Amino acid sequence: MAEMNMAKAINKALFEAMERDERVVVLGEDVGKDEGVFRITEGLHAKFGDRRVIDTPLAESGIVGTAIGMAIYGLRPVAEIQFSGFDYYNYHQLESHAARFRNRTRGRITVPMVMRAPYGGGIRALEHHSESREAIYAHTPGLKVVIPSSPRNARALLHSAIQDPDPVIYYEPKAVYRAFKEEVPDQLETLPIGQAQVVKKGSDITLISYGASLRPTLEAAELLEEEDNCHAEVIDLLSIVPMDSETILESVSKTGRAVVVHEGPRTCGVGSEIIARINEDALLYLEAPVRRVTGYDVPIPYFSKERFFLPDTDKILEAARETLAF
Amino acid sequence: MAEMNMAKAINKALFEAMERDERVVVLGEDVGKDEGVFRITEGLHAKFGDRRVIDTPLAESGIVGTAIGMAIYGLRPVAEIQFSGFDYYNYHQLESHAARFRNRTRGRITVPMVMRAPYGGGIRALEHHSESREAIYAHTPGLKVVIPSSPRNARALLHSAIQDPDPVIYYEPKAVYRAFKEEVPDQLETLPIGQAQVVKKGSDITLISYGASLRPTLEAAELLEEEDNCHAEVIDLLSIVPMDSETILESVSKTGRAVVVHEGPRTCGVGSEIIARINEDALLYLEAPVRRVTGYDVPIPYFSKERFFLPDTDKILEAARETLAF
Amino acid sequence: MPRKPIKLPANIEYLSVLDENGKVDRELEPKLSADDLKKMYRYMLLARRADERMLNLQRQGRIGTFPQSTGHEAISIGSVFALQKSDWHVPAYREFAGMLYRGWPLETLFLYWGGFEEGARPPEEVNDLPYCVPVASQLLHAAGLGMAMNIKGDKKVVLTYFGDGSSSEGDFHEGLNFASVFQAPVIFVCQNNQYAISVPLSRQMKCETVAQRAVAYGIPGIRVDGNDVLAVYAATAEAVERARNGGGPTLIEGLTYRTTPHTTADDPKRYRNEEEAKEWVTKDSLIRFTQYLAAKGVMDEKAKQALEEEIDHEIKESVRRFEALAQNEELLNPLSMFDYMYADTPKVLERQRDELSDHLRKKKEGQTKAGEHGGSARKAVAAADSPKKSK
Amino acid sequence: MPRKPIKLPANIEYLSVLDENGKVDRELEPKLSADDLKKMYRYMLLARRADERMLNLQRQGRIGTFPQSTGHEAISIGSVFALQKSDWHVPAYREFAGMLYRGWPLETLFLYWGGFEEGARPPEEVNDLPYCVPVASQLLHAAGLGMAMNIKGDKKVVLTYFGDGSSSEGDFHEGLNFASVFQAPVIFVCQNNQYAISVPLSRQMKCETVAQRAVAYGIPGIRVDGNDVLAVYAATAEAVERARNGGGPTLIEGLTYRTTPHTTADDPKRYRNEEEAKEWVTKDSLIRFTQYLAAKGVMDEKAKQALEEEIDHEIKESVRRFEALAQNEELLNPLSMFDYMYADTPKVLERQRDELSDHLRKKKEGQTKAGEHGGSARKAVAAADSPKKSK
Ligand SMILES: Cc1ncc(C[n+]2csc(CCOP(=O)(O)OP(=O)(O)O)c2C)c(N)n1
Ligand SMILES: Cc1ncc(C[n+]2csc(CCOP(=O)(O)OP(=O)(O)O)c2C)c(N)n1
Ligand SMILES: [Mg+2]
Ligand SMILES: [Mg+2]
Repeated sequence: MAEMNMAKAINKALFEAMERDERVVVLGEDVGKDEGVFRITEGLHAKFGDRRVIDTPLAESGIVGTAIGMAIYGLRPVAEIQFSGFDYYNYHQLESHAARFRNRTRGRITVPMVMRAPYGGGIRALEHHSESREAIYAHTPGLKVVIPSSPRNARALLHSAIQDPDPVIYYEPKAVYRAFKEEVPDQLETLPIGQAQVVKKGSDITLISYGASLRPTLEAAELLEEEDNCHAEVIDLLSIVPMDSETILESVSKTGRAVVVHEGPRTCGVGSEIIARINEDALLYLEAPVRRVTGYDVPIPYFSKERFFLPDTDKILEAARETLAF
Repeated sequence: MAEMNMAKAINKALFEAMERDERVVVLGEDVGKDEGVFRITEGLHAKFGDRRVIDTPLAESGIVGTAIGMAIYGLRPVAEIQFSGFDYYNYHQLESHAARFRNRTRGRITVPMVMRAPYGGGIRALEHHSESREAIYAHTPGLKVVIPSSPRNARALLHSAIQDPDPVIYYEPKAVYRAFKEEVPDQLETLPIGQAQVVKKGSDITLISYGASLRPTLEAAELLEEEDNCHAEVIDLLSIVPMDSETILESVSKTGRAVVVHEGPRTCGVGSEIIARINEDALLYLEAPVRRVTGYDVPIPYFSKERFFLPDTDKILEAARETLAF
Repeated sequence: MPRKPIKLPANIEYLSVLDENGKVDRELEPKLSADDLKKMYRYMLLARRADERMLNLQRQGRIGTFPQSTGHEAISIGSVFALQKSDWHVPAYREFAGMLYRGWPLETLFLYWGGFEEGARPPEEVNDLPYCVPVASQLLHAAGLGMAMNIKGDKKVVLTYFGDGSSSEGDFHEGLNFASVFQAPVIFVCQNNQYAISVPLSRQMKCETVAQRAVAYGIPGIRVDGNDVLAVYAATAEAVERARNGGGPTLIEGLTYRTTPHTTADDPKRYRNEEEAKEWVTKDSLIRFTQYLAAKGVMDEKAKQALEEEIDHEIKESVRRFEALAQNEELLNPLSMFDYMYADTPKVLERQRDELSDHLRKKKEGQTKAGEHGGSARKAVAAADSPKKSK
Repeated sequence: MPRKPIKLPANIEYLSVLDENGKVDRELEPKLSADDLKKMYRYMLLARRADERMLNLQRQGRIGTFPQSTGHEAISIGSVFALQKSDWHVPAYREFAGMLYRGWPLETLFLYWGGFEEGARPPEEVNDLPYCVPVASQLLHAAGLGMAMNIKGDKKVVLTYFGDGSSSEGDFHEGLNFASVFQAPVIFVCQNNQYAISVPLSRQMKCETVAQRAVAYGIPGIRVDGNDVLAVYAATAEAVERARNGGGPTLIEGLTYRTTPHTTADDPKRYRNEEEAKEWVTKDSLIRFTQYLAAKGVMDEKAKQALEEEIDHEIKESVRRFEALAQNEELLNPLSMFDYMYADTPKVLERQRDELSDHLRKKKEGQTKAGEHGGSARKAVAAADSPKKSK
């Protein structure tokens, strides 16, 4: 058992996975000697060498496309895209191939690979370095999409992603990388992909979030408790695809009210999907419209103003209070 | 006034736009001498020549990226991507540039361009030739997304798209290209982007659709009328972004029931967004959950089975009846 | 010498072994046994005849739009013949001949063009990827396979294909660059048929040859006569040998001509003079290879006739099997669209499966009345089912 | 000759005019007036000093992470100097010097790295695109600008830039291919500083030079000493002349070295021996250019000193202006994020704008209590605001 931040926990998972399974290889820009621009691959190159920790040329389609080939050959590639804002360069490889091989070959060829990328705002990064477009992957049949929110679940989810027989998009909330530490057990943990967690029990309102937005959501829940004597239930989605509708519906059927929180743009975002599913199966339980506290339908502003774009505790609190007062 | 199909109507719009405005240029794979694999650019090369009707090398990022440069220089490029299933190759150019230049340069540099692509299933096409992923563009701030459903509105919408000062994705439902004819007036028409049309008035249920799905939706509405004496209101969205929430909300507030219909995959699709907006502003009017008749969360099957993937009259009718009976 | 030419490392060459008249260059002639030569010929002919048959099937509406492979057999067979079974083969969509040689049953490939996913399922033990439609994207899979071979220390090679037009895609560049940087054992074979649908070579690239693009990757590049199966074989065998011994990738350009339309939906008269095509028909690989085999005493007219008959029979049987498969309940089951998405089907898909299954049941039971109606819109949509033109 | 070498059309050359000791090759020396030479020097020095100043600003937290341009001035200025004002300039992100020369006020560029969109707004009358972060993507915009010039019949040219690493991207290939096929008047300049963050050239490409990639596009390619502003100018002037007269694109590779970290967030000690960097510092373009100007009698020590002072003053004033702008209410207005999305703001955005505006008002009025609280999660999130490392 050791305390560590998320960056370290992800690094730990990579290290463990590579030690346990020699089919696991890591590739990407600057993942080798440099150990990653966020140092997520720290120590890997020194330990596992050039063959398994591969600095690639600067080409995202190349990274993902060759990872697909490696996965088909029997390796378990973990491809890093340096920032999620550049994974559009390789989207066609994921959509047209990674996501389809199993289906089109009726199970004969599969692509067990992970694409990791830091996503989201909040660290005063450059233009194109703070995007959140997980909804694009969620809208792409054949992919799984997971997003951790804490060191412990980051490590467990990454193990699950690497062990998964299908392609998994693993988005890392970079604002959380070094935001706080948590105990991470020594023994190996996994987390079932497709299962959300109720991280705070409550009966008055359901707050649904994931990734970097989970912390302010939890904080809003605490404040509701302290100041309004309102008991919010908080769900950490963890897995965007498959989405754990059951946990959401169970909670909303109980509370009758919900707020969904994420950084990505609102239109056709993950929040829309959550609302659509609540509408489908829990409409009659709803006492108020489900509110969306999300990124707006604009590119995330340059860093001097990015904080106004991001969901924060105050916005969530306001939305929750309005939902409660509806 | 002449009767024509949608393919011809789009061709007419291109011809007219090029005649009226010499800044308009057309580029893409096989758009020149070959006049397009669907013959949408028929006659353009003969009339306007190599300079303005440009057969490009086979490279989608190249097509869209150079179109961006042309637009910045003052032209009005209309870029054709041969099938929407290949526009993922150029998504990064749209996301990172076309959609952002105005914002990041505070209005100084703009990208008045159109990306046209045939989309959707229903014509027994090859693998990767029948995709519907308009939701990806809808989720991309800075783009407009329009989809016609008939010859007349196809021509009018394309004029609007070409005249628009911002980048517009113009998706062409290829199943409709030669499906039916319609009178198209001689004088030039435009259609305000961002405005839906109520194509059938009704008071019992709202059916919302666009593109190729509109015809079966209308047909389902007719059958509801004939067989169930039920008066469905049918909305043709036409513009996915900006979406005409007002027309939707007005109708749903009246009918209290709705079904949304589109070909794209369900999760995080356009239907989710429509439902989220209804939830936000018309929840209290809802008498039943809004149903989604959409593509499933799988790649559209190869053509022997694609018809089972697509929304059709029966599916819409069933969903409407269940919604009415809820 | 402050202004001096930079010496380019790689030598770009042109190779031809068997000329248009079936005359062979003895010095360059590869050493192939009579059996091998016959086998080469067999698969070239099988592909040719099956391609012709497919055209009929397509005209009859029994399969969909497809790209003919006639004229591309020498490049496909000449190269694939240099592979061992344990090597990998990553085709684009004109490697019909090579896929047959690698062990794909004819009926499987018919299924692909007939609109069944089962047609993209490689037979067990065949190290091939299926046809790839998004052009050039497969070159990266080939590079990845090759990199994986290096990682695992396997002495195998990968052979992959792309068209002249496809070499304009970014993925072409990234594929060749990755393979060269990592010295992956990958042979990149260009089926340069001088057209990308309607776009001629001169409009596709400013450089004279695809082969010279090897200079951009510091790897050997060679252009061969693409209707000369011996030249293709010789060049590939050399490249395979080099790759297998750690020498990295090679770019091979086979120069041929697409004498057919691009696909069955295409009409080349719109964009080119068909005289050009006719001229190239005389350079056909099968004609000169037959002459060579005859001159070498490997195959006489009678043997050729017997082979034609054998192949004719084989194709007939395959078509029969294909048609049975195309009626097969399992293959026709719409619900199978949900069954191969993930190792475990998630609940959301199970639910969508149930939704479709319910719908089909209702339809069968006649609960949905619309089936018996034929509104105008319905007819119009149905009419769209016969496309005028598409890829 | 059935196996014969293919003659490659283009000659790839290497050019150097002013050597490391400031010695000039008289034959190759470009004809530049004393005023022009002084101007070149001025902008190189301005960029160098401003870059140093920015490093301070960054250390003080007044601007964010940024890529230094020190060591890249000769390539930037040598090339941009061959342009006319009506030509176009499409930088990547190390063309600080060239942008200043083209007319971008220093404070505007400070604003960019300071986190304000206003920093990406080209001044009126300046035909530049702003910095481009997604590497190589801008090469296509340059190609498109050039194609548009041809379409309109304008005799202008485009100058665009990319790094050695960026030449691995598919967009590099597509950009050069489009420009060459359409004979667009575009000069592609590679700032080859031998590293892409931590990845050295040898791991980026198997070929020796970026210049030789010109062979893949049938266009002229030349490698120049990238610390030799005269060589860069000579090569670019020639390419610009050719492009302006319909001769199409050129690929110019300037060979330099990134003596600094990749960005202020990078630590090169992790991946390279810094001795290498020190050696390259002695080859600095400013040192040898000063020697040349002195020898030529264009600028003596006193004039140089005066220029240093003038520049020092100019930078101070710009920093002052930048800091005023960074406090400017309009620039700080969060609601402006909605104002430049489309020519007309759609209702959905107006509504989101109102939502944020309401929220800000409530916060100001203290209606939301959370502001006064500091839960543990809140602090943790805040702590993340000081990143350890990022691009
Ligand atoms: C990425 C992508 N863009 C467009 C297409 C449509 N398309 C199919 S084949 C083709 C031309 C290919 O030309 P070439 O590479 O020369 O191969 P050939 O068909 O001549 O064998 C095009 C444009 C596609 N399949 N994939
Ligand atoms: C498409 C894309 N991928 C990744 C990055 C992250 N990144 C920024 S600079 C850089 C290295 C660029 O190297 P090079 O092209 O040699 O330019 P240099 O920084 O050395 O001038 C990388 C990987 C990016 N900006 N864009
Ligand atoms: Mg071709
Ligand atoms: Mg570099």
